[in-house]
Amino acid sequence: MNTKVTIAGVEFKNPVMVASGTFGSGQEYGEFADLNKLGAVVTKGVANRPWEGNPTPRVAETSSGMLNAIGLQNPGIDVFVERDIPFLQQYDTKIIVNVCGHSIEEYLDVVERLSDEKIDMMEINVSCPNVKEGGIAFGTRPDALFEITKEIKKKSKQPIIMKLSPNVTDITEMAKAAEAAGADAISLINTLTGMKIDIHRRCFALANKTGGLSGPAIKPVAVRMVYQCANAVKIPIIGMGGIANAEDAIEFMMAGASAVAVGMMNFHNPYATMEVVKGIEDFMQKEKIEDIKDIIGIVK
Amino acid sequence: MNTKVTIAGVEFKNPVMVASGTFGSGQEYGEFADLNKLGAVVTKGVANRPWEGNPTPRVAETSSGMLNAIGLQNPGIDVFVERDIPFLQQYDTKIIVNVCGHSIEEYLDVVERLSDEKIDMMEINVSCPNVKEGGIAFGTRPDALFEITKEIKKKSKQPIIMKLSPNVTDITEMAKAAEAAGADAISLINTLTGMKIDIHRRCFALANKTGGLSGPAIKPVAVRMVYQCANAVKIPIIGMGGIANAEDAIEFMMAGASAVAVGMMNFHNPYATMEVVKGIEDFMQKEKIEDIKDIIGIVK
Amino acid sequence: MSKKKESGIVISQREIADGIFDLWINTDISKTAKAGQFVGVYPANGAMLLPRPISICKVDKDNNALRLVYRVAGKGTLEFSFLKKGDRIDVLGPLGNGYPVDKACGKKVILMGGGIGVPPLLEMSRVLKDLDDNKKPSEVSIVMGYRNSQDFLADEFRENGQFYVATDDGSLGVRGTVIDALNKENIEGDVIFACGPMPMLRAIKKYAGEHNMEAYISLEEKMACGVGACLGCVVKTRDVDAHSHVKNARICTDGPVYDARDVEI
Amino acid sequence: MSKKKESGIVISQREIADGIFDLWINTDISKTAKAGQFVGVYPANGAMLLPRPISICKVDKDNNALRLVYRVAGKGTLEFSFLKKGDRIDVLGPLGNGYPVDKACGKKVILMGGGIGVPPLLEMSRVLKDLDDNKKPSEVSIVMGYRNSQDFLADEFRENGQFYVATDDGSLGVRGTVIDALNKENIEGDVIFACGPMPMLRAIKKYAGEHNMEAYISLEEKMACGVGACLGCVVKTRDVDAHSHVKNARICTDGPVYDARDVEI
Ligand SMILES: Cc1cc2nc3c(=O)[nH]c(=O)nc-3n(C[C@H](O)[C@H](O)[C@H](O)COP(=O)(O)OP(=O)(O)OC[C@H]3O[C@@H](n4cnc5c(N)ncnc54)[C@H](O)[C@@H]3O)c2cc1C
Ligand SMILES: Cc1cc2nc3c(=O)[nH]c(=O)nc-3n(C[C@H](O)[C@H](O)[C@H](O)COP(=O)(O)OP(=O)(O)OC[C@H]3O[C@@H](n4cnc5c(N)ncnc54)[C@H](O)[C@@H]3O)c2cc1C
Ligand SMILES: Cc1cc2nc3c(=O)[nH]c(=O)nc-3n(C[C@H](O)[C@H](O)[C@H](O)COP(=O)(O)O)c2cc1C
Ligand SMILES: Cc1cc2nc3c(=O)[nH]c(=O)nc-3n(C[C@H](O)[C@H](O)[C@H](O)COP(=O)(O)O)c2cc1C
Ligand code: FES
Ligand code: FES
Repeated sequence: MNTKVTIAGVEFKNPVMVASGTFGSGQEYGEFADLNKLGAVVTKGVANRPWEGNPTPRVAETSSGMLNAIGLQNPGIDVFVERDIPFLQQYDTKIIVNVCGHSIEEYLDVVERLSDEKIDMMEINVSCPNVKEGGIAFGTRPDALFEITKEIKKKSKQPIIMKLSPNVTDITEMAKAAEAAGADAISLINTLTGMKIDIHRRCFALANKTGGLSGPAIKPVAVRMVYQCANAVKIPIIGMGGIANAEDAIEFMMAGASAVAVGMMNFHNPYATMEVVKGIEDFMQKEKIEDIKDIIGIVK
Repeated sequence: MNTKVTIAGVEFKNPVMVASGTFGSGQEYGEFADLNKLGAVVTKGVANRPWEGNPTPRVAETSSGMLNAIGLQNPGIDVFVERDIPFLQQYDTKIIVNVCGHSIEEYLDVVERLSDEKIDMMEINVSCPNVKEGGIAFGTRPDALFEITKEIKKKSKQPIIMKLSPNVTDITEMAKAAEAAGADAISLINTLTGMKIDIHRRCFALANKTGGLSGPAIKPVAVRMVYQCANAVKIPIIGMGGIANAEDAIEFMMAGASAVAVGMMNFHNPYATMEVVKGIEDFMQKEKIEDIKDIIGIVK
Repeated sequence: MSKKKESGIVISQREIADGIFDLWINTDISKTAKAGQFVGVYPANGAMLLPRPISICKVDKDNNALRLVYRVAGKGTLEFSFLKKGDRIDVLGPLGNGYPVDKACGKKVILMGGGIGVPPLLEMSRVLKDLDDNKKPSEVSIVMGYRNSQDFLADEFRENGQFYVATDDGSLGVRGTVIDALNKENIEGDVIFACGPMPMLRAIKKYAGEHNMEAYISLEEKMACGVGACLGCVVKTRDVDAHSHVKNARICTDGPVYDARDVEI
Repeated sequence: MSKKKESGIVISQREIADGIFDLWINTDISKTAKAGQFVGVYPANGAMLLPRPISICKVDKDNNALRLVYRVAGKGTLEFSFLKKGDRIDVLGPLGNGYPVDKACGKKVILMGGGIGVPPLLEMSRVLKDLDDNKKPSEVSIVMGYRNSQDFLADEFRENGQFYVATDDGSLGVRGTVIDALNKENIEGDVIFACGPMPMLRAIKKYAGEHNMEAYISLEEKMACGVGACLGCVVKTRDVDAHSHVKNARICTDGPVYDARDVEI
């Protein structure tokens, strides 16, 4: 039984990763999940210098999901390189570093710093507000996405995953722009923009007013977008959005994802990643699937 | 205590409506809800001739929501005018007829037929596939939305509500296009496009592959869009997306909606509309709100 | 025939075959429920919002009780399987049209059920048995199909007519389908009332057509509202449907029981 | 201090004041739980996915049991209020740092709790009482604030130190806040351990600063993971935090208990 998948030349022991920002830098879930058993750890987004993030409240529960407006708080690339990468290197898993910035320059700063580090891939979060474009995210315009992808590809020594925002009219345009600019893979979906109001206090549930919606609530949107992109581009796709168990992971793979990531459901079930890894194996055994790659995009 | 709201000169006894397609033409829920107590009944979409709709399965449950791909099955405007409008006229409630079509001409056909009928408003569903533009919905491009709104406004004698699709990068552009073309109000949100795969049968859960996601799962997206539009246009907004109870309805109103509609939660609780009407009154009493209009857009 | 959504109270529940549960609920819906109708049962889990359509297996008007027999098929029915005496469970109903009992009058009737389509025919067999003499069928044959020797409800059927059984594995009765049983056991009749998986219903439609019999079959489709509002649960019809004005009828309201000739399955 | 998520079993539950519930759960988390720590309690309803942080009110290691006292504040706690003996309930913990018991050694200690901040101080008062003599505080004053005469847990506090009470409506003890009680009753001390609503904690921080006392306060914030991964639950800190490298600390892991001087509240 083969559970290995290869993305842009990087071989993962299985297709199960964690979604950026939901697993810290691996350490926090060390008591629940054996990092050695994960296909990859995807880190919280890191910027060229420390970011304070947003005021609290930063999180709010919604039906079968949650909103977050962490604001990409992070300790900056210096600390990250000194502390978080060495921590992850202790484990037999791949390391994917999620990168954020307010301008192309800030992204490139981080990408350059990471280029000589022993990490396996970078995932570029293009949902950050682009300060030069008045806060519009890089991830909502194909031309902006093309531009930033091209620049990053020039500097990076590791393969690049462009992480797409679902807050767009046509996700395939974004996927095609990333592919055309040389992205090695795409991951999707990032969070849907949402809002919650506390009617008794007459205020927003999040200090930031809006936040990113994640969890099982958004899974149908995520599966649809993975399917659409799988039919629009040739580069591999890492699927995420509400994955809670092996069935969900397999659903994304059947829709066309080569790998999957568990996000907010880690908060619901800290053992979720381990259960997904095990559950995929059980499913393969039961359905007599020799190679996990055989189910990628099987539903057409 | 005043629960009346006025939209484009039409006075509703309260802000509680039903979402198109979830309440038949009123008759089906007559055993559960007293139509006389509703602000308005919004009918299932009607086209210029009967539509067969999609093959089954047409519905699938998702976490805190559902997907539907009914495909706008409807008996056509002739039957509608003869049977459904007279039925609704028996009740002391406003009648809003939801209109669909595959081309501007098809929409105009229906609008003209309805212009001399005793209905209070029309709601134009621009999420239907536009056959001339290769199936792209009218509701995903501001120029197309402007165009269709303008044409409809020329023909219609009743005020027009343009119903916006959430599957867009920037909902405020759509709202502004509708307003600029003369729409009297907008309603939002229609469903988010989603997909579900049955991993055991290795097939799509819906015969149509994709479907529209509705229910509490999408409420945060809907509230966000209502808030954004309320800050972008001056025309009134009818808010919907996952409303299950009075708290949800009030949340939409505080975000900027002048009225609200209960959609798929009718399926969960056939008494939902009645409970929302009653619950809003209870809330007003408890919080000493004299006029429901005072809470519209109160959270800024 | 007024529908309502009610919080019923579990009277009892037990597993009567592997994964098949026999649930009695105290609910006023029993007052108007008829054979062949169904109810929508709501999971308590707030992430599962749609009612699960479950056929009525028995109505006990004296005790204000409904009996449902269901198979654990997914998350909703799994939740139901944990219900214990005294628990509350939300139920919507009665839904659908039910079997046309009057078609049995004076006829040789065959009741045919397969798998989890067996339960609704138990109530039907009881209703036929309890009819006034001038409305009774002349004969009732009951042919039920099971996977294996777990012939749930068989003993109760035996009280209501001549009982035949077919099993997939041949462990009881005729090996094969209920149609095989008809042939092997030379069961004859004028009218069939049936419920079961689609291949079985298709075979019955064909068989009835060939043998010049009437057949009333209970169909399944994914449902959302259960009351005819969403148009989720349609079946293709031979003729244009009076309500929809297209060749689609709503199984939840116009059905689930149809004259087999009227539907394209 | 290993965290785990476990399916605990309800030992008992009762309502000890209007909307305030006293819940005992059988769980291995009790083995390592300490005063001032909390657990994340998961609603069973699948639409509510995040754990509810609830402080540990008592640890009974002998019986492998944890006691939680909580107020019904919304849908999750409402669900918990229906739990009955024998029910299963998922719990994550122990979470957070707990009160720094060693700071009490030889000192005059004041325990201050307000509203639903009262419960965690019960375990703290028990721990202080049971300390070895060489680690014990020299004096323990317990000052609890309630809305009204429903002074839940008061009798148990009385067993563990000199007990004072303040009520909003003046129905018991001093009318006013716990700070009013300090002043009116001339309660003195070196170190405060506190939990309660933010205005109370701010007042305590100020009071302790003015009176040159140490104060360890337990903070609340909306949480998602409870284990330090999501950065949802931060509090502004005076200095740059060692983990985050910005002036934000995670209440769920670095807290909930902080030296009042270290946090900007
Ligand atoms: C008119 C009618 C009568 C029925 N009577 C019975 C009965 O007496 N006993 C019995 O065991 N089963 C019966 N079924 C099938 C039963 O409704 C499904 O097994 C049940 O809904 C599965 O729910 P779940 O949550 O366990 O499965 P899941 O697969 O988790 O359900 C997901 C969604 O799909 C729907 N769904 C899944 N399977 C079916 C199905 N076969 N038909 C319709 N909807 C489905 C569910 O209602 C739910 O909305 C009947 C179905 C219909 C339409
Ligand atoms: C460290 C800590 C210890 C606590 N200890 C106790 C205790 O011992 N007893 C007690 O009654 N309450 C305690 N609380 C508050 C308790 O967590 C909330 O009252 C509870 O989460 C409300 O959940 P709900 O589903 O009923 O409310 P809802 O408002 O429906 O909850 C919605 C979401 O907001 C979160 N939330 C709501 N209120 C709070 C709050 N005050 N703090 C943090 N999250 C909140 C919920 O966890 C949930 O994710 C504590 C909070 C924290 C942070
Ligand atoms: C608390 C939180 C923090 C997140 N932080 C990041 C981040 O730093 N970078 C990023 O690309 N995505 C971030 N995400 C998005 C997730 O990686 C993921 O794309 C999204 O949550 C959908 O997956 P899920 O539904 O499984 O959570 C964050 C999500 C959550 C819930
Ligand atoms: C079964 C179903 C049928 C629908 N049919 C229509 C329709 O005919 N016209 C339309 O404009 N919207 C239609 N909608 C969308 C709803 O009116 C509503 O905009 C959407 O479902 C979001 O609200 P909800 O989450 O409360 O259901 C339909 C939705 C459902 C669930
Ligand atoms: S389930 Fe809605 S029409 Fe039948
Ligand atoms: S709740 Fe996630 S870091 Fe504290």
